[in-house]
Amino acid sequence: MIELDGVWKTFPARGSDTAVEALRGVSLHVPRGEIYGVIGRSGAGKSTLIRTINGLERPTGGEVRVDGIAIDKLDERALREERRKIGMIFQHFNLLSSRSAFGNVALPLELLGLSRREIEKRVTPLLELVGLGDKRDRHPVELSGGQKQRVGIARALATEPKVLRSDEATSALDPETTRSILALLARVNAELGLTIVLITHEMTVIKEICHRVGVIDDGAIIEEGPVHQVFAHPQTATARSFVGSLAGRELPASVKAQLGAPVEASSQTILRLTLTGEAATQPTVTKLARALGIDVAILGGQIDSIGGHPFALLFMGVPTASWTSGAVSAALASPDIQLEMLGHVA
Amino acid sequence: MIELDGVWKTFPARGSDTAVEALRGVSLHVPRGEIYGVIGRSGAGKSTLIRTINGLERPTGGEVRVDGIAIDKLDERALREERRKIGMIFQHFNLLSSRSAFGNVALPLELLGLSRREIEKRVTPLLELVGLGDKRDRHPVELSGGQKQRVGIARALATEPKVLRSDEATSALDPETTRSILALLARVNAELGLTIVLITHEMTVIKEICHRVGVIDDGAIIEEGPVHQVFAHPQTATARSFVGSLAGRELPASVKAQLGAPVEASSQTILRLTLTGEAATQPTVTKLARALGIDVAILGGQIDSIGGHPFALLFMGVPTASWTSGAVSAALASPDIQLEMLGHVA
Amino acid sequence: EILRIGVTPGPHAQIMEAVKPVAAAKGLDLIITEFSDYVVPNEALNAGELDANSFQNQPYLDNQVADRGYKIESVAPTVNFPLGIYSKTYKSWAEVPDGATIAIQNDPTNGGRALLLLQDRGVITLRAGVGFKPSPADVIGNPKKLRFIELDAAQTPRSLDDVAAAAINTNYAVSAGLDPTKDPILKEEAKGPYVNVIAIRSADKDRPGIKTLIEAYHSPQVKAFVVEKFKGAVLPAW
Amino acid sequence: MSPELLRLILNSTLETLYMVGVATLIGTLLGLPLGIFLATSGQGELFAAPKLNGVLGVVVNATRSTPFIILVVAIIPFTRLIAGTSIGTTAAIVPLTIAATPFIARIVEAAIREVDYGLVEASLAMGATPLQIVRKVLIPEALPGLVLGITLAVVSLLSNSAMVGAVGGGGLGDLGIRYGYQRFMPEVMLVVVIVLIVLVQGFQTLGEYVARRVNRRLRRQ
Amino acid sequence: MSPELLRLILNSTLETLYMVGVATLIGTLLGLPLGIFLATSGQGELFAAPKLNGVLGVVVNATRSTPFIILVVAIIPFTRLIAGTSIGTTAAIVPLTIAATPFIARIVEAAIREVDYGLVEASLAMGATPLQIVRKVLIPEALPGLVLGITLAVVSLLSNSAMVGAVGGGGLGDLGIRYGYQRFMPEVMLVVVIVLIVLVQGFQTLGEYVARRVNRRLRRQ
Ligand SMILES: Nc1ncnc2c1ncn2[C@@H]1O[C@H](COP(=O)(O)OP(=O)(O)OP(=O)(O)O)[C@@H](O)[C@H]1O
Ligand SMILES: Nc1ncnc2c1ncn2[C@@H]1O[C@H](COP(=O)(O)OP(=O)(O)OP(=O)(O)O)[C@@H](O)[C@H]1O
Ligand SMILES: [Mg+2]
Ligand SMILES: [Mg+2]
Repeated sequence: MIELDGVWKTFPARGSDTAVEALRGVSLHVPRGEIYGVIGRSGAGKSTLIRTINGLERPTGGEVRVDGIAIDKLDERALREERRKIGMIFQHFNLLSSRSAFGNVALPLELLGLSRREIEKRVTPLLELVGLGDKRDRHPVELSGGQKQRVGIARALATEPKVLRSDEATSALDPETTRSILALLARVNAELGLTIVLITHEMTVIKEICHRVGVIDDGAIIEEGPVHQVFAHPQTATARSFVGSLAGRELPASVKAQLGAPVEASSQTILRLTLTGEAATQPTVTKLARALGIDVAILGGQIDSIGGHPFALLFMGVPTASWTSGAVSAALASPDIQLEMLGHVA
Repeated sequence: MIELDGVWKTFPARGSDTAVEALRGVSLHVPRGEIYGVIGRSGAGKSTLIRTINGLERPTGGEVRVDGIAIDKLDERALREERRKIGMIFQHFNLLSSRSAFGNVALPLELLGLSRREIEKRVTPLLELVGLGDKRDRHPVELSGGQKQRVGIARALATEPKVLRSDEATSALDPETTRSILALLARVNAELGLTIVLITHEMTVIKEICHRVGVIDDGAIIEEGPVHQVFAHPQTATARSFVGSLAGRELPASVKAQLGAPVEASSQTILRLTLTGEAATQPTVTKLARALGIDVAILGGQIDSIGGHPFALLFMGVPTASWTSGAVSAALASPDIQLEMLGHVA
Repeated sequence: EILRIGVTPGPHAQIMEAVKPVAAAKGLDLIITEFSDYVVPNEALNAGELDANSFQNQPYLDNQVADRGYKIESVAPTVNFPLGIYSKTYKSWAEVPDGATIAIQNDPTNGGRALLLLQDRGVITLRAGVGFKPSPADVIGNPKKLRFIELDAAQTPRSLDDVAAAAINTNYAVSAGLDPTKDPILKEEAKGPYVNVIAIRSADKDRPGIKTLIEAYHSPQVKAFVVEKFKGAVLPAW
Repeated sequence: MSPELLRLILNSTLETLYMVGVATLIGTLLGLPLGIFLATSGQGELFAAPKLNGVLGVVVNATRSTPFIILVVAIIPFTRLIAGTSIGTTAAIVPLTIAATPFIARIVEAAIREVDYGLVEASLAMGATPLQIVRKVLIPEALPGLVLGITLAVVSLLSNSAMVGAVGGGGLGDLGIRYGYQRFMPEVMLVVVIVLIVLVQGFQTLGEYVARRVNRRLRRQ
Repeated sequence: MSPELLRLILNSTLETLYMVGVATLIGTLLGLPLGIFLATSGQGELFAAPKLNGVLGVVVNATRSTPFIILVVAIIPFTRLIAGTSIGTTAAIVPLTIAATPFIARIVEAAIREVDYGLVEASLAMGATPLQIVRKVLIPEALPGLVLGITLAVVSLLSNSAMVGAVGGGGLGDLGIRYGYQRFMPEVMLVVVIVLIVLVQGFQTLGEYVARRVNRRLRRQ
């Protein structure tokens, strides 16, 4: 559905600052009906990337195709037709201050020439859906940050586009509202086959609704794959840092500080255990404890289901003897289990 | 340091929409040197609350005192003096489009009448600190969302205020940048005794740096307490929902769907275990498994340290027999352990 | 000696420019300022910002002095612009139908002159005692039911296509390509009361420079210039 | 003051309102699209037509730079074509309008340029046609500025309309000049100036009120 | 065209530039603070002084509504006080400036009102004094609008300066009227108009260029 091939974008130098290569040959293929997440550091080029998709940001190199059509080869009229099929939720909302919440959501429908009644029929339930039923006549200046963002979301969905681009659409929303918005997007995706490219900083968003995720760094996609795979085995530092942002994804600082104690009879060995597939849902740890007759302290971790795939990450402490003897490694030998020794604590 | 007593704020009705009581008698006391987090749903009144602190939003009722001084009793000049001690990071950045990143951070210093050289000396390291050393001459329109936000952060810190108000200061930042910004805030808090009131939607932010947290709902503070306490035992639905947003805080959907199976010999009983204090770092689960000779499947959970307090939340499945016999409850009897039976799966 | 002279654009300015070299030969320098307004030159003269002006006729000067209490007076006659009524549509005044529109000047002196001319010819009657600057509001008898429209003096010749007849000062008539000797369907007497004058502050009456100015103005060179330049549209009144 | 004079003043007021009203109306009808086009047809902009933009810019500048009385004379044939005559109140509307149009266009241009480009971009992203963007985004968003700008233009017209005396346009300003000033009737001048001030004050207050009403960018507490 | 006429035109051009230059300069120096005050002194605004705001509004309106020639005569004593004389090019600057000031003030007011109130609020939160807000926030942020507005004013002044002929002010417009209009010399009229158009075009181009240069809100690609 969306194909970017070797897209470059350079912003010229200014003052004492050098030119910015916001995109350096980005290639990206998002099939129809996929929800593709884009993560990356602030300033990595995410917004620039998503803006190139409808030709509003003219790439300085490379090609952008949507539904097989090269966007930059279209004439004005055809380009407009294409754009009407591509919704966008903007990072900075871009709401008309002159229109109420209702009026803002109605705008794209007016552009399509729908009648008042049809517009009313579409906008009202959408406002309800994003929880703004009681704000329909309020103007943006009277709305809170999250309320503005939801108006932007409703607006992007109003025309039932085929492709939705979302630039941090839930950054100003609380977790509950975020969840309901994501559920809404997932439903539209499932029911109407909407293709979604979404930028986010929140790994929970990726976890909850994306099929694939791309990691962009300094203008290039440095990692890409199914969500559960990137979560389980992040390859790059950036991906690791994002994944690590999830609660329980890192060894508690208090334990970390004690690592490096000498190996003694009384010391504990700290292990990181990554469990995927069956292993994640099996009583792996207690089996180990019972098999070896040892106590296993779980020091940190996260057991979760990511993109429908069970996944567990555990930091555990085992008696050093059971580790040095190789018993632990032997008991946990399985393709679904990854084991890493982090150090010892007294 | 900051005291709000019964603060009300009502916005008048408009069109078909009724009047909005954004704040309904909010009382809040933040002692000097505390980092106080405010969470709440979109539109709950968080921004309105934080805006009343320097008298820019005039409350329709109640009193606001900062450092013992009633803000609304001050004359212009004294109010200005007070405001200079209260920094603010705005939800919508509010950067001057006419000034570069450097110029924006320099602004509050110019207002204080500092010399060019002093300004240069303060702004340059601040820009480095927020990772914008290479963007000093760029204007806001040339910056990404997160870069703008960081300019706003640097600007708020430039004058070394005594109180910092932050309205979703990291919403547009990736986890890594967020962490470095939070570390910066924590350092300023520790070194200079900066009092911080921060609004956020990200529980990881609360977890990482706040001392206390207040939950605001529909214009009222409905829950308040030390972070670890609210995390461990959220009292209200809103707090639970926020806390639940953390990865691993909820029973995986796949398991949830199977709950409600009949009690059979082969079935498993699903339990939620909340461990605080010592219990959280002890090998509680394996001890249980070994003591009862059962396998315990860990289905979900999060083991973490919150505000320096160890904390674990686990969803586990035990053989139904061991539950109905009361053996599990007995083995886990401890003031640090809370046990809740969620249901059975086949 | 230097004299500062105020004039209005057009013939007054052009003649004064011709006076300038003559005066210079007599050791008098003239600084000429053009005003496109009829009030300011007197105001400036009275205030001492000018030493003389040459743009108005005697009745207008008298009226200004009466109205505004200026201490100024006339010292010499200059030229006369006989005023005529012209038409593109009609060959004689008799042909002008009832209810016709007549354009007259919108400054009080010239407009007044046009009305007085019409009164002289028995076309209209003006309110008794209006003096020299009646306005259309002062017309009390108007058997032909003429409609008067007031335009800028330089605009009346340009309106000939839009009106039955227009009152035009001779200088504008010549500029607009009309022949003031043949074309008018009504014409003022050559020696009317509307002779223009040089005005000065009463206190300066005996200033030698003023005498020199008058001498220069009344010199044969200037007369020749006027006759040749304006071809009868402007008549020397000395 | 005589009842005659009073009638004269009333009459002149009506003439002024008539001239300024019609000139504002037509001037806005012409100046609004012209100004919008000037604001949006530069290099790389919405209606990108830099050449036509340049030409129209020169035409607007030419009209604005010509002194009013010269403009009046220059367009006499055109005035006659439109109004049937080149003199009188109705005819005066033609040059007044022609002088007002480029002025309004420039004011409109400035107001339209203030609209946040992010909104234009968002509309383009929705597949809006340029005309739709003008109607649904640029004009509504610039409305407070447009209203203030047109108020500015009305007031300017009001005082400039004094110059139409040259072609027999009449109106308050001309009355003030001819009777009050040239015929030295200070009481007429005073009344005229007072009426003018009241009119201007009225327009200005109305304009500011409307501008405030249509301004949705202000927080109202 | 005779060399004399050429000299006359050159001279008049210089006079015009002199008058318009000085009037713009002083008009801006006075109109800028006046306009800023008008924009910020309403009920509940930055300098909140609604009464003074009302009074100044009326003064501005009064000045704007008075026909130029009446204004010129009304302030003759003041002109004399300032310029030492009430006639000539230098003296003409006084009424020109007085007519330009309220116009510039209104334009400045409109431009300042366009500044996002969030920025004012942020500055207040930093403890900025109202004057600091004006200097460091309102003026820089409104700069593109201010530059375009002052360009508008310069061009208006340029064509209005034709009216200073009443006090012997001279200049291009007056030259056009005196020779072209009153002496029926169309070629002078033409040359004058061409020179005026060139001047206006120059100012306009310069103004637009500067406005674009100081506009930091546009994405530059
Ligand atoms: N100027 C205003 N006029 C009318 N209502 C307003 C105004 N400002 C805020 N509100 C309303 O007050 C309520 C609280 O707004 P506030 O901005 O404090 O919410 P918030 O908690 O910051 O939400 P968010 O997380 O979405 O930013 C909202 O319902 C909002 O619509
Ligand atoms: N108009 C512009 N002129 C110059 N540089 C620009 C411009 N727009 C973006 N950039 C630069 O390009 C880079 C990528 O910007 P982009 O907005 O795509 O980042 P992002 O990944 O969306 O970041 P964020 O998460 O902070 O929104 C940044 O370094 C930014 O400063
Ligand atoms: Mg971005
Ligand atoms: Mg908010």
